[in-house]
Amino acid sequence: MRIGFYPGCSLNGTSREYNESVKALAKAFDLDLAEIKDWNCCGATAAHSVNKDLSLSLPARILALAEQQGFEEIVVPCASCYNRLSVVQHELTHDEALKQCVTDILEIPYNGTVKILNVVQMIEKYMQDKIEEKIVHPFSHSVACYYGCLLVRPHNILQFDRLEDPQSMDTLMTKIGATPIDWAFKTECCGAGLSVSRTDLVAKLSGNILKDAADRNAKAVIVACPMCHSNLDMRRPAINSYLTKPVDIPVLYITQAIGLAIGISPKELGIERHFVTVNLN
Amino acid sequence: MDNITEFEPKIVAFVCNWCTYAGADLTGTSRLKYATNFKIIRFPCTGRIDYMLLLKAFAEGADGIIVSGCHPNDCHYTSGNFHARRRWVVFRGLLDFFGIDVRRICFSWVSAAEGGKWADLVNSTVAEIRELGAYKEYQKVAGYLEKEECNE
Amino acid sequence: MSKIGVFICHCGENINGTVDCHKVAEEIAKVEGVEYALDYKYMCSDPGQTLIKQAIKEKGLDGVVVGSCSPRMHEPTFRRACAEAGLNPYLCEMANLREHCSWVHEKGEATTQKAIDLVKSLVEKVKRNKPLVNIEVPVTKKALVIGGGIAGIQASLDIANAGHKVILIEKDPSIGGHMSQLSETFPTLDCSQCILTPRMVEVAQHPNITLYTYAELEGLEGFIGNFKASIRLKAKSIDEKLCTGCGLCTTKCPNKKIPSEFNAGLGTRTAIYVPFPQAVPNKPVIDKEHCTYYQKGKCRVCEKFCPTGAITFNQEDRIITEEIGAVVITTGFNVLKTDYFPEYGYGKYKDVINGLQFERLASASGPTYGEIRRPSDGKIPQKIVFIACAGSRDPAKGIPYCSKICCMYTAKHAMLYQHKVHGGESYVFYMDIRAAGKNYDEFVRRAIEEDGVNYVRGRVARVYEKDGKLIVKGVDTLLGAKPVEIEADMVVLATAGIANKGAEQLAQKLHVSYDSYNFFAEAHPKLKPVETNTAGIFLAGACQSPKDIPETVGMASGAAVKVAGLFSQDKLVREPLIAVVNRSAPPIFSTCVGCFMCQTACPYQAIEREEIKNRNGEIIKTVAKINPGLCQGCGTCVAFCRSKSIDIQGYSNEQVYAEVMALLNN
Amino acid sequence: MENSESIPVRLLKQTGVDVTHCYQCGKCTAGCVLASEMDYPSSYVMRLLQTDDRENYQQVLHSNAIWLCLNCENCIARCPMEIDIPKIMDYLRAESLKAGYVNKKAKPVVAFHRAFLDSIKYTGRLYEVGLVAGFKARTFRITQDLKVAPVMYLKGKLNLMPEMVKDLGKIKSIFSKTVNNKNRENK
Repeated sequence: MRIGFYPGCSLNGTSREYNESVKALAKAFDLDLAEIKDWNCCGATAAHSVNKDLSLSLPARILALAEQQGFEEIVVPCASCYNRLSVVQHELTHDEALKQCVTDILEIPYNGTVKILNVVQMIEKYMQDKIEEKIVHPFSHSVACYYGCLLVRPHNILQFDRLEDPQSMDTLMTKIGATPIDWAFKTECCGAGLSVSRTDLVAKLSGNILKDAADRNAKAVIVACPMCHSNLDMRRPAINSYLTKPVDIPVLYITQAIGLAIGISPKELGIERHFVTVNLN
Repeated sequence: MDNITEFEPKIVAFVCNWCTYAGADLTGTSRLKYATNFKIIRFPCTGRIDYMLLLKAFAEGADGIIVSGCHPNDCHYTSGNFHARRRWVVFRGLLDFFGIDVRRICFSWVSAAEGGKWADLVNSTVAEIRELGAYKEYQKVAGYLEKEECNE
Repeated sequence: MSKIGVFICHCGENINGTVDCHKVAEEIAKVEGVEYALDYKYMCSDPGQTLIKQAIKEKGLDGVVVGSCSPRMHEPTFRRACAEAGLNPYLCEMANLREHCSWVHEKGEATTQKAIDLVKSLVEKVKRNKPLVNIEVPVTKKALVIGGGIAGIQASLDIANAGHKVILIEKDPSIGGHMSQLSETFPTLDCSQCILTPRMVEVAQHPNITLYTYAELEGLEGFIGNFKASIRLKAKSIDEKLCTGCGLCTTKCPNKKIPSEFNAGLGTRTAIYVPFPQAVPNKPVIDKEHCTYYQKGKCRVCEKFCPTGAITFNQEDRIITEEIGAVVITTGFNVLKTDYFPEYGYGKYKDVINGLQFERLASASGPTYGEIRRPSDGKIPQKIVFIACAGSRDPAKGIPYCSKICCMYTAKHAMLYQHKVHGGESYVFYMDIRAAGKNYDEFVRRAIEEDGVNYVRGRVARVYEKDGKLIVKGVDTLLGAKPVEIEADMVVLATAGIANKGAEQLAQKLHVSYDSYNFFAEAHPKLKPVETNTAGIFLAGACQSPKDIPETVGMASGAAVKVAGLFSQDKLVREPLIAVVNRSAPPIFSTCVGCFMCQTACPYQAIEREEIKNRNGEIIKTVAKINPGLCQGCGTCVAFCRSKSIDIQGYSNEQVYAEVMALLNN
Repeated sequence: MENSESIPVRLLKQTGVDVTHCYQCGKCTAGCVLASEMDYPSSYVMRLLQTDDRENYQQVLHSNAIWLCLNCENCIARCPMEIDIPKIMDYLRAESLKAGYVNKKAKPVVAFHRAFLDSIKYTGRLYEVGLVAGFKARTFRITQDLKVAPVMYLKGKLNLMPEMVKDLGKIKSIFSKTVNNKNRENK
């Protein structure tokens, strides 16, 4: 079936390997992902840090476009975009006045009928029961599943997994032969939007996360969010200068981990785009 | 009746024995003053107050009515006041149909400790009813009641 | 043609000061049906009452109206006076000329006129009053106490010592309840079991108390003084007459790995077991869910070893019924388990325990014989963190109320820890310290000042395990919200007190109301704390809301006194101001059409269905019938009745309509 | 702030969040990853807002904390009173900008947000090179990330040319109706 695909900005830039791996996975499970035409940025943290209406309008336009282009369901791999879109959809459904004023701004009809899936939900819905049979190289490593903030919170809106110590990614990892570790930083923030403006803080927060994962000898950190990835991966030099004892633990997207397990080539999954080289096994 | 002297409305209060009646007693013991054209009838509970009584009162020439009992959850009989409140909500709707101005009936909660509140309530009601003037249409209601009675 | 006597009281100057009492009397004398009217300085005084009595006798009055103070003040006085003069007391009414007239108005014509109107309207009412006789209901002088915790024990003993029979039922195999699980008690630190077990024994031996353990209430019907309770005696699978309580079976039972309820899951027990050494009765029961024989059909080891052959596998549950006059509910409370707290690890960390579990660790009869040891590895924790308000005052978790006892027992726990683990470090994260009670605050101060417990004002956001330590992330809000991180060996959650499981169902069986947290509701928050809104059913202890031992015991004794008071009469006498469904000659029998709207309105389940049969026993119609024992006379049913078939004595439609009309037509 | 209504009431009307619900348990601060970096941690901010004191309110608008808040929502996830602190933070940031109270330490953060939004405004999508350039221009941090950028380019993570949304007019109009709209109060 044809499902809408909203890559979001980072998946076309800094995190294109995420984009590639999602598409590769979709292909392998013959899932037809069609990019939403003429999509715009969701505004991310910047928008709602500065202006409420803007932070509502930008995501609303994306959802409106999706409706226009006849999608019932859209996949949003970027946790931040997923969060923004879901929150906006929720707010507009629960506030008619707000909905009206936003549609006025958009000048295109918005009903808020599109179902929004994050990557984990996509895998759970369309792939998980087929994963086992496809496995060629079991991903037999101990992994730390890092959910970050935006995938699970706010819980009352997203209703995804449980709030503390979520399990969905761990379950998927066990399916591909990995052993997820029980650790403490599953949902602690990595520093997100401060990546550029306050690299020092990001180094600290991401550092604590990686340290705990390493201390519990995880061989890889599994993520489902480009921001988490770029902070944990790209910011590694800064992180290691913050940490007394540097860590070289690679950070993979859940789509990459599964991709590798079912035999998609590292190239196709954009593994080599990582800053921290991935040499597992 | 000459129009120099102010119109003195007749007002009846239907109150429950446990909260408002006692509250009105407290008004007395604290010597707070209110208008004389105002009389209290005692009931075990506001739940007992059949709204036909209110219509009867209007029929008998009352210009205004107060119904008051225990605050929600304080009812001596646990839920009588809730029944009264629900009945009131239904009854309001009918008042228009009877040609009675809703403002002529004041529905309130006054506890045994609220002597002051009772005095204020009475005075404000008296003032309000003075504004509204005498209730003339009661013959209609009386007529309606007669019919009601023979239906029974 | 009625003969009403009207008596206007001056109340000194209280009434006469603003009302012309003499004029009132004069005016009233003119009213049709008024035989006699006079005014007098003090009607309530002996001479005053004598005036009334004489008038009744000499003039042969058939109704009396006293115009004086509020009926809430002297109605009983004047009604008694009438009765003494041979007039039915319910033919006497009072007009409130003081609180509702003389005191609230200035002196003048209008005030006097109002007084006249008030008296008139009551004259009209009295003309329609009917002589009424007080209601008498018999009393079965035997009480049912539900729940054998300290509340139930205290209530049972007090009632029994007052010379009345008591049936005490307890759902568990032994009485004792939560108190038997406690180590020491605040604020005195005396050993809980030492003060409780003698009481337990007393209960077992008291000639007036029948104790049924492993028993639950099936149902209750009837009304105050006349209840019928059916009680389920769960099969214990042993013959208590033969069993000597030697305990051999419990040592031989192969199934030893069952988590012990008494030790709050920290210890284990066997399938045939006595909950704890001092249990009353000290005889085992077989827990069918865990017994290998009941589950798999073979084993019978206990039977093999029992020297008296007391094991009886074929035993069935029995249902008995008891006639009782009053009920005391003492079913107690429960505490949240640690798995209720996601942020503290969903209960997956062995060393994060709740307060009750800490009690067991600190108790000499506990799994560690009173030594504070970590459940995970048995090590003695060098650093321990207590988290107050775990669940309490937390609307997000659905528990907005304060559990009341946590502040005190947490202080006690920290103190006990400091006493038992020398050089140990203890932290208490709290929001407020609520230590209202005799020697309570002193107790908390002692924990802080003498035992060096570190109190930190702030809540803990999360607890996680790292390298065998529990990392506690808290905050000190008194230092400008400074984050605090503690590497603890053990964490104790003062988890919220909640209603006991099954409380809701029990309340419905008993027809008593309960709040949104399933705690039983008292009849009045201030003046009727141990009564329920169902006459004859009383409350005590934590089943009404979490409370400590002294409060519980006090409440239990209070409830016991209520029961004893009830049992002190052979018959219950109540004012007859209750509802009645009219009855008339065949073929109508009653104007009641049997819609039973009244039943939905009645807060007391006082309205029953009565089938009217003809000679051949065929049902002609079903009509409502008021149970005079249950009806409290609120009259809600009267207003509800569509066919005006219910009326309430003392406030009948006829009476109040007359009152209204008289009041308005002057 | 000309109207007489109290600060808590205004916050309630503007954001739907009632700061008076906060009973200062501090659980939000205890769980906040950046609390130790903030001049006023979240629970402290809540207290300052509760006081309905203009000075305290301005202190908050001046604070660094509101710009450090990552909106990771740890706080609301655990708040016993379910107070939406992130929402309040969003509002405070907007107010701080409007009033020109932005804390000096927070300038880079604001600069980043601005650069970010500009990038969207002119291309409809985030153009990272443009973003970083814009950010550096605003903060004069010319040398920052000099090491990272080339590697990113090599790893094919940087587009030298921005992607464009075709219907740019629409994006521009959205901006003109929101951020650049002076007469619209944030609701």
